[in-house]
Amino acid sequence: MDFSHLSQQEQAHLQMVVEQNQIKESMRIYNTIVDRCFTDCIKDMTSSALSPKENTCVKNCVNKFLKHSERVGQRFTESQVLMQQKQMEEGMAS
Amino acid sequence: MDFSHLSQQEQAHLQMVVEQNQIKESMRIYNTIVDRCFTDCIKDMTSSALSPKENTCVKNCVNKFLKHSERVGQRFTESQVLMQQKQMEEGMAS
Amino acid sequence: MDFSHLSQQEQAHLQMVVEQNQIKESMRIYNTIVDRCFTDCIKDMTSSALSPKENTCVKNCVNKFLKHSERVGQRFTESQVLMQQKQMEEGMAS
Amino acid sequence: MSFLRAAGGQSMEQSQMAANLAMAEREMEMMGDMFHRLSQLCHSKCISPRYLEEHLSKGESVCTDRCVAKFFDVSAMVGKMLSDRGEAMAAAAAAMPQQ
Amino acid sequence: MSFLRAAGGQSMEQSQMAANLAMAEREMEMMGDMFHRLSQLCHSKCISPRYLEEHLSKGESVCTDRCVAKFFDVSAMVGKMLSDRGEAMAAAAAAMPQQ
Amino acid sequence: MSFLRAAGGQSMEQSQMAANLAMAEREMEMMGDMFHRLSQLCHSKCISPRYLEEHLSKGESVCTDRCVAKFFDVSAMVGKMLSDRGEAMAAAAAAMPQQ
Repeated sequence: MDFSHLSQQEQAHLQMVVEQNQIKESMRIYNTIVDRCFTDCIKDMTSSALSPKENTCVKNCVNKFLKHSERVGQRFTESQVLMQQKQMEEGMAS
Repeated sequence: MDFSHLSQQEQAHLQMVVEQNQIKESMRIYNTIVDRCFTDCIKDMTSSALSPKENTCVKNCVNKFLKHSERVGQRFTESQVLMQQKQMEEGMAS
Repeated sequence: MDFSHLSQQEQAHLQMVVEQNQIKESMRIYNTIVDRCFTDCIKDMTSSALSPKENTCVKNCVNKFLKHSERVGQRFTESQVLMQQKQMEEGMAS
Repeated sequence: MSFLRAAGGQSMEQSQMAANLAMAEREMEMMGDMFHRLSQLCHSKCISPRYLEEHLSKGESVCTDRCVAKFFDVSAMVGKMLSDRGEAMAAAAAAMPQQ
Repeated sequence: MSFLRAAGGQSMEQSQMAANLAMAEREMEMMGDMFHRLSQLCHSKCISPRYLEEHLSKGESVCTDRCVAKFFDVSAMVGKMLSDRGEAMAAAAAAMPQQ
Repeated sequence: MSFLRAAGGQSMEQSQMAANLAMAEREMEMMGDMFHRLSQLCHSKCISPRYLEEHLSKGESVCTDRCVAKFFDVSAMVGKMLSDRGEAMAAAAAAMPQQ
């Protein structure tokens, strides 16, 4: 996203909004990870304590989730850049 | 819904809200279709390009989704009308 | 949550927010129950009327859902209390 | 609702108006949410995920009609059960932690 | 928060008050969301979808208790892992319960 | 957007500014939602739920890359179909009850 067309005051305000957004985004990631890893790793309800196996599963699940998100993020950003270039070229051509 | 009890100014404002709502609704439909058709049609990850089969599947999925929504909408509206008539009759009877 | 640090005016406002929250919460519970019980109990689409079996299933589903929520709520509250005690003790110790 | 805010002092009618609008807006939003849930549920119940065809089959169409009817029946039934319990419902809300 | 807006010039105490309220509101909303997710997850794990009975069976009750305990354990574990890494992530974890 | 409200009379530039900001905010939110959906869909398609390992396997990595590419293709395709139907889309919105 390119925000250079915004005024300085707008950018300052946007800064604040961006920060609030990041908190909300972090909360969403946290909740998504807990839901996903709880669903996939907690299968055994014969005890109220996490078994060593469940423990390992959750650890791997969290780490794998973050690595996966990171990779999706890289590809996502690349795609965005490509699309903007394409739009600019089309803008030039017309 | 019957909005005849609202003032003219209220109806003008409501008009604007309705329009914003339609944009949000369109976004929701778009996202729902992409999620549904991606989930149901994209099975093969041996290539990064859509196969002809996936392509056809997505096309059919989108069209079928819209036809289904339309049908649900018709039945939904009929039910609403029926319920309102029933409420009015009950209102009369009492 | 402890709101004793809020002023009286704040607590009055909070009261209102809490009430609005309860309405939203009730709507969420209602929708969640309908979605869950419809999904689990309605299997037969050879008629547009609920069968006696579906009827019983929905009734049990609703009652069981509420009992389950209540139990989760009890455990949830206990956990919160325990955590707060732990935090206070840690606060004392430091 | 910016135009309401612009309108200087809040007279009696104005706050009534604001309340009316807020209710109409909420009603509209609830209708949209309900339609979305209904569509999703009946799609899952009635539409085959193979998509060999772009039209609704006869079976899918009939299924959809019945699905909508049953959805409203279940909604009404759940609504009645919850309002009959009145207090139990309040209890459900009270089970909600920390009010 | 209309009453705050009504209150003419924003004094120091008033903006502090607004911040307090906003935080209390957010906390309440977060609690509600968490309870909703927890209930959904434990319903899926513990309640048989056949509904032959309206009461919780002994097995379902015990399962529910353990499910809640495990949910909090997993939440705490994930929170700790996230706050151990990265600062941006830490903000999220700090906002979370189980501080 | 409290600072906008504070700014007395709404001049032309100020309302333009508010519109710019609102659009930028909405764009940011939409991006976040899209990334979330994309991640969820590709996690379901590519990540084995057994978690024997904390690293992405070669297969999971390649699958993720292709998944993202296909998601954008499907999104573009659906977007084009909906805008080609223009009116049909309006119809879809009109199917929305009672506006």
